[in-house]
Amino acid sequence: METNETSSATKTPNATGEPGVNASRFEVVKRGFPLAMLVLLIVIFSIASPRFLTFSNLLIVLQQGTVLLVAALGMTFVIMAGSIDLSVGSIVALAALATALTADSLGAAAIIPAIAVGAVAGLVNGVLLAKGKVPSFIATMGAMVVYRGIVLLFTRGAPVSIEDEQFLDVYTNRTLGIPHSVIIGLVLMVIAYGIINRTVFGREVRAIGGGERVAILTGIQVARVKVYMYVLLGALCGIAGLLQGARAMAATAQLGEGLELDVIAAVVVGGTPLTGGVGSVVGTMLGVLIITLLSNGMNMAGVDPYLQNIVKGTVLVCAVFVTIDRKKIGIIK
Amino acid sequence: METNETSSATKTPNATGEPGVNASRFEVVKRGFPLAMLVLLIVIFSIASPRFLTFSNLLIVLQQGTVLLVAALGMTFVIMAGSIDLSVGSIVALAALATALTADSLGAAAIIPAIAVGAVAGLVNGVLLAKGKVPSFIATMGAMVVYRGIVLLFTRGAPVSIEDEQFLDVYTNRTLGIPHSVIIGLVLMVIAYGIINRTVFGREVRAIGGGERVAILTGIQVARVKVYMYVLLGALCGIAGLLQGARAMAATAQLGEGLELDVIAAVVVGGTPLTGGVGSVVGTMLGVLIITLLSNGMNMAGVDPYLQNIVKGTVLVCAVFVTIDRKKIGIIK
Amino acid sequence: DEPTVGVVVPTLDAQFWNSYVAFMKKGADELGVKLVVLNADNKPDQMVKSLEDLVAQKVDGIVFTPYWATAARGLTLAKEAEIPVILTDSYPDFSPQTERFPNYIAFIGPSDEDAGYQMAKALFAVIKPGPDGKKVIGVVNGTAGTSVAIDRRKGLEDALKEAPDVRVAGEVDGNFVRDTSQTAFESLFQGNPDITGVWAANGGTATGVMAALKNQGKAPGKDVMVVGMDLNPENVDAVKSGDLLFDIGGHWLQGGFALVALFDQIKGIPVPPGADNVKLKLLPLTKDRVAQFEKDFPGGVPTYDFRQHSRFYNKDAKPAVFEMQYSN
Amino acid sequence: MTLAASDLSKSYGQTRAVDGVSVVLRPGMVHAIVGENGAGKSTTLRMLAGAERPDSGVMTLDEASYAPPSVIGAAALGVSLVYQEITINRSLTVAENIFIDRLRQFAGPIGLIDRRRMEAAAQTILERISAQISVSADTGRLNLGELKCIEIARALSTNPKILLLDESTAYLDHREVQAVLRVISELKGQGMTVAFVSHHLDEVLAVADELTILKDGQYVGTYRTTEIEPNEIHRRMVGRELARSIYPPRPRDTGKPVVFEACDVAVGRELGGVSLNVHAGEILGLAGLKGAGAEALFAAICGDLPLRGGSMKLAGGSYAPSSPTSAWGQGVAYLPGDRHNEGLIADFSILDNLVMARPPHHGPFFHRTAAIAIAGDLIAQIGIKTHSVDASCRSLSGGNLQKVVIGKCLAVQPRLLLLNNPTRGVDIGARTEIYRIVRQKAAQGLAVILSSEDMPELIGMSDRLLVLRQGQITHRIETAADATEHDIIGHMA
Ligand SMILES: Nc1ncnc2c1ncn2[C@@H]1O[C@H](COP(=O)(O)OP(=O)(O)OP(=O)(O)O)[C@@H](O)[C@H]1O
Ligand SMILES: Nc1ncnc2c1ncn2[C@@H]1O[C@H](COP(=O)(O)OP(=O)(O)OP(=O)(O)O)[C@@H](O)[C@H]1O
Ligand SMILES: [Mg+2]
Ligand SMILES: [Mg+2]
Repeated sequence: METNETSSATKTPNATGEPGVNASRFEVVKRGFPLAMLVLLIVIFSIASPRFLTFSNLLIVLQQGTVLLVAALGMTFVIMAGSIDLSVGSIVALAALATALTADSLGAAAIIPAIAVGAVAGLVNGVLLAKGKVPSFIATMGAMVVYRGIVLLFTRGAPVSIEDEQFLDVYTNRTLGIPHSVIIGLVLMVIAYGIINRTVFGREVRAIGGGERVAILTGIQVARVKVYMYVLLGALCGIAGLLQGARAMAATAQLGEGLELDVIAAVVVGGTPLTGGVGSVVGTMLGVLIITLLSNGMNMAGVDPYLQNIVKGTVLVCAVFVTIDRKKIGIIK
Repeated sequence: METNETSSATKTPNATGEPGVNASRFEVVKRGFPLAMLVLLIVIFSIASPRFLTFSNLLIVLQQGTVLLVAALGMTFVIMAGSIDLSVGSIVALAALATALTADSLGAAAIIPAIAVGAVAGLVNGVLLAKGKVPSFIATMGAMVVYRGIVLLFTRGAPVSIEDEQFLDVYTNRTLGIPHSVIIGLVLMVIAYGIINRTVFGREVRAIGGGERVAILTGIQVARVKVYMYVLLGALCGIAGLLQGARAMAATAQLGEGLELDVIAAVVVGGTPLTGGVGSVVGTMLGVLIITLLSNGMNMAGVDPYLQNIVKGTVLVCAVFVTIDRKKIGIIK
Repeated sequence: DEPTVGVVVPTLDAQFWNSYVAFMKKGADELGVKLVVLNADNKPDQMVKSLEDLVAQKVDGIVFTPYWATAARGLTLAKEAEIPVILTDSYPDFSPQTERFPNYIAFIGPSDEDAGYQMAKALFAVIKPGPDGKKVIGVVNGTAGTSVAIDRRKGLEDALKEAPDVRVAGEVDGNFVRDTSQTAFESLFQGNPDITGVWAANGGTATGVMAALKNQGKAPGKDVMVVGMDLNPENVDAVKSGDLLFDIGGHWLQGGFALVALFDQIKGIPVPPGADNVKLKLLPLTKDRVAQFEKDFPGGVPTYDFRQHSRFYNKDAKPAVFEMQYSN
Repeated sequence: MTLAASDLSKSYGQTRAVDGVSVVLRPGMVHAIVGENGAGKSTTLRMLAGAERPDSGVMTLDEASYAPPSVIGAAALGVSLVYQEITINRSLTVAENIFIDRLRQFAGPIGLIDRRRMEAAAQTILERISAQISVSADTGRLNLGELKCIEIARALSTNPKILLLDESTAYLDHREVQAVLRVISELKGQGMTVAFVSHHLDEVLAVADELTILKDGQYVGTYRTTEIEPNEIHRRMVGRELARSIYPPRPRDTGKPVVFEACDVAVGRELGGVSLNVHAGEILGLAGLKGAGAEALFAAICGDLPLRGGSMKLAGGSYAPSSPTSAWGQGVAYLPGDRHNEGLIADFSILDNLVMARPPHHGPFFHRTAAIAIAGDLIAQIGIKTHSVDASCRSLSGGNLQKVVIGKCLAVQPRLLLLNNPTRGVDIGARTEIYRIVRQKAAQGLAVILSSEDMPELIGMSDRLLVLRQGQITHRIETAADATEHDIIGHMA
């Protein structure tokens, strides 16, 4: 027990048992875990419900997962940098409201206010963290309450419905059988993948998560990168809010409540640790699929609603238990 | 307050501009912030409502704050060790249910099942973190959903009422005008203060938050301490659940929903940073009072319910903004 | 060939929705229906997802409660899959059986506005004016932003307009939850000890208010009058003991009624015109009626034979909807 | 007590960290263990101290079989280890740190710690090693040397018969090193067995009676220090002959332009009004104890701390960096003293670290091909031993890690390079190479300011030398080659 802890739970060089080639082979296996988890769920649900593995249901799953995916893409950056955002659900509600209020006059262009509102909310979060030095957990916990309060104050609880034909056409119709929202989600995923893996900004975010003090002393503009990263998350939540609004054909004060937990869970299940420094867009997508499939599958299989949350929580913990890469994380808080 | 709480450390020794005497004088000022914040709130609300500063209302505030306080005392340990627990609200509900189911047969002794259920729930969380190496944020997020699910499964939404006279006498009556629940809260606070500042366990928890790797190398049984600390939090949530149940004279499926955010906020506003290594019981008490007074005061002053959340979130962020000790924390995530 | 009917409830945390589901389950057993119950867990998004999942399963009919403006979306989904739908509890602003949503075959729900109004009336009638000649009340609202809370509050507003001698000392948000309501009302009452009546938005809220009063040494039903809504068993008990002045409800039966109508529809017997938009009159309960209530509705449930009300089983059945009424 | 180990082996995965090492630690003797980075020194000590279990081999303690299950078990038998890394918990007080795993012995009847008794006990131990540290001092404000002393005090507090010190002098300044060496001698006088690891042969020769050389995990031999020549030690450690001097020759030409100038610069409380300049091609050495001001000066030049007074000039223009970003942007590169926490991100690849300061890019896109070229060049130029630019830095030895940090600085082609103790814990072979690289870059026109606690390194590498004491320059040596340690030390304290 004792020695065991010393050698495995540490962030030392020695923590890796097998260096070089083996290590990377091992990592490939680890990376396979979320995928294996997903396949397992698919197998189980296919057995439980004959309609589960149909094209139309899988399309529904994709559609259901899109809002989560879009927000989770942004969250991947924030978590990769070692921070967190609890306000995403509220930003989604704010953006959905902006969409609903403008869709009738702007049509599909209502995406502009949606993104703008999301980006501004993200900017506030980013500034609170990077300039105000308020820890992101607390800053965004406060923001969560405030943004939701603003939505409530505006709507006084009355839903604002979206009826503009052109708007609904653009964001809810299908092309070649694929819903536009899914296409938007996939495009954003490719972009996020590119940003994380191919841009200087993505590398800077990762460096901040890997070692913030090192990043500062190496001349990375840590505060600015953090602000940008929250703006990016905010803007993505803006789009998520628009899609959510389009899906529900209305904005309500409760929209996106509790979404933050699903978003964080998706990112972490996908293999991006809360300690930062590592982040995978593909993993996040798998995490989103796991979470979405889980609830779709349980609904399809007719699992007792009184049991569903118990199952969901258990699977979440198990998923992280198997996917987490303890070699990379060292100290687990 | 004890010197020892003051004397703790910067994580980056050379990041500090002005060391020595000035710094410690400054720290004393910093420590005063939660208190100043509290005084400010009291002044504002006293002006807004003439009845705010009456003995009977202050007693009510204490009573309202007790459940939060008891849970926050336990959370202070967990946050001091650098971890978190999102499941406290659900544990409170579970324990209230245990209380309600047994109060009629056990009377005041229903505290035993309440504490037992809380401790077991805490044990599960602790083992998931310490042995399962699942990050506490995720482990307790899952636990939150599962424990609440268990309550729902048991109650099917129906409240379980508590009618036992002896039980209600013991936990809701007053002695010398002071409600028993408040007395229990104060006693627990003194005990928690002693544990944090004066016991080996308290020092070990602090050491884990201050540097887990170092704690492991110096022979602290980190896993065991973590488990104990979650059991302690669970047991305290057990008592909180009992008190909450006694207060409401029933256990319901919604009991304690969202409590975790208030608990975490109280601890952090009280000056215990989420990065760990530092923790103040007195601060936590001030944090609890701030949060409780804020909503009591707003309700008394008749602040528009639609505005209350906005005010609450803003005050929370401001409180942390002024109370957080940036010298001690160094890197703020 | 049992038809499958999907049900989505806004939450299972509250006793009300559990009673709703339990009554539907009883009906499903009697009628021979496979019931799939899904819980939206208080999340609009999960409500939509659950509806999608039901459509993907190709259920034969859906009963749902369109909180958070989910009616249009749910009906659209079902329309594409040609699944008949009955909405309950929360009226969506558009009528059933129109060209837009031919699959929207009926609405069955209470009038929250009316309930809020009746509660207010019952309260105003009993409380005594204070020194300034005004009757002072406190208001504990339901979850801000839900249509149910808003409609009940509207009913209160109407009653207030008719009662210039009533003054609202303050309003707090009880979130439809007992402990939140208790804490919020404690503070409200501290600030306004002249309150002699409380309008509480639902059963849990009323219970929280009564606990707060007892906690401060006040006797609900004597020092301060409380009115609530839902007819949950504990509310009935409270009315019986005199703590709760007035309660109104019984509308959790709506799901069962919807099930009967939907079952007939699936079996090819359409909902008769005129029975497609039902605003249930709710059953008011005061202390003097408790004995009658317990006699008429043992366990709070009326004797209701589902097959008797189904025209599939019983050619000349009366309308599915059966309002709870005292036998005399 | 005699601790004997024979034929110890330990593997981590496929790495044979220690492969058949035998060593005998005799009472009243100081035993040094030397070898290159990664030779297996720490692993050997960890096995002796119960922190690690050997895969094979036998250990005996005074003839009795010895197989400690944990560090605590070993301490109970009288064997105590001071780890290579700092193991002070800054959330705890000095006294708590000393007794961290034994706080229970100060617990009273109801479990409360008797703080006064604990502090008295701690003070006694600190006095035993003549450490000038108050038990009530804030650990957050102590320097690394003081922290090491606390760790030694912790090891001594278990009343060991055998004390194992792993590079305990690596982060210490000259005065602190002397103090530790004195403590070692004293303990030896008290009959204690001491084993210690150091990369500095002068320290080894000053206190050790015997030394064991390890190479690539294997046992090379054990020698009496009086019977082996320093050059021979080096040869057996490294496996080849080292040049007579490990410091490269200084160029002769002077008169190049001034690159950096500080005028009356004051920073925080540490540095109070210092003026200096450094020319292109020159290495300016800064000598001083911890807290004498060199760190503060570097922090100001690299934009991490604001100036309290004075002004700076870079390449003739005025220079006032608002942040490290602006410093790096103007060609100032900083190599921090703590490579693990400030120098590089060990989880990242060599490439990621090398191009971190100025990643090559096309617009917003990272230009990986260019980055690989740059990293490849640096790896070849500096001689980082790795099979791939994408290898994780976790797979590198301390010396190679340090070279990565240097590479990161050189990648931006700086005009001014700030080196803060660039060879802490680095073995002699790697050190030689680092010196060569720095001198070579200077020869190409780079201006270097070198702060080091290693006196021979300062004298061997600098062209000019400044001695700092309490934030002031107390001595200027125009030709460092002529300086003596004695001379410098005299102006430091
Ligand atoms: N926990 C561990 N896991 C994996 N490999 C390890 C571990 N500890 C040591 N090693 C390997 O063992 C070998 C010896 O390491 P060790 O730390 O003993 O070297 P050292 O002589 O102390 O070096 P240095 O002078 O750099 O401190 C190294 O090659 C290293 O890769
Ligand atoms: N994960 C690893 N796999 C293989 N070898 C490793 C690994 N981590 C470290 N090493 C090896 O361990 C040896 C010693 O590592 P160690 O961390 O002790 O370095 P070091 O030189 O002592 O640096 P420092 O003293 O500054 O920490 C090095 O030779 C290095 O090659
Ligand atoms: Mg070593
Ligand atoms: Mg080393």
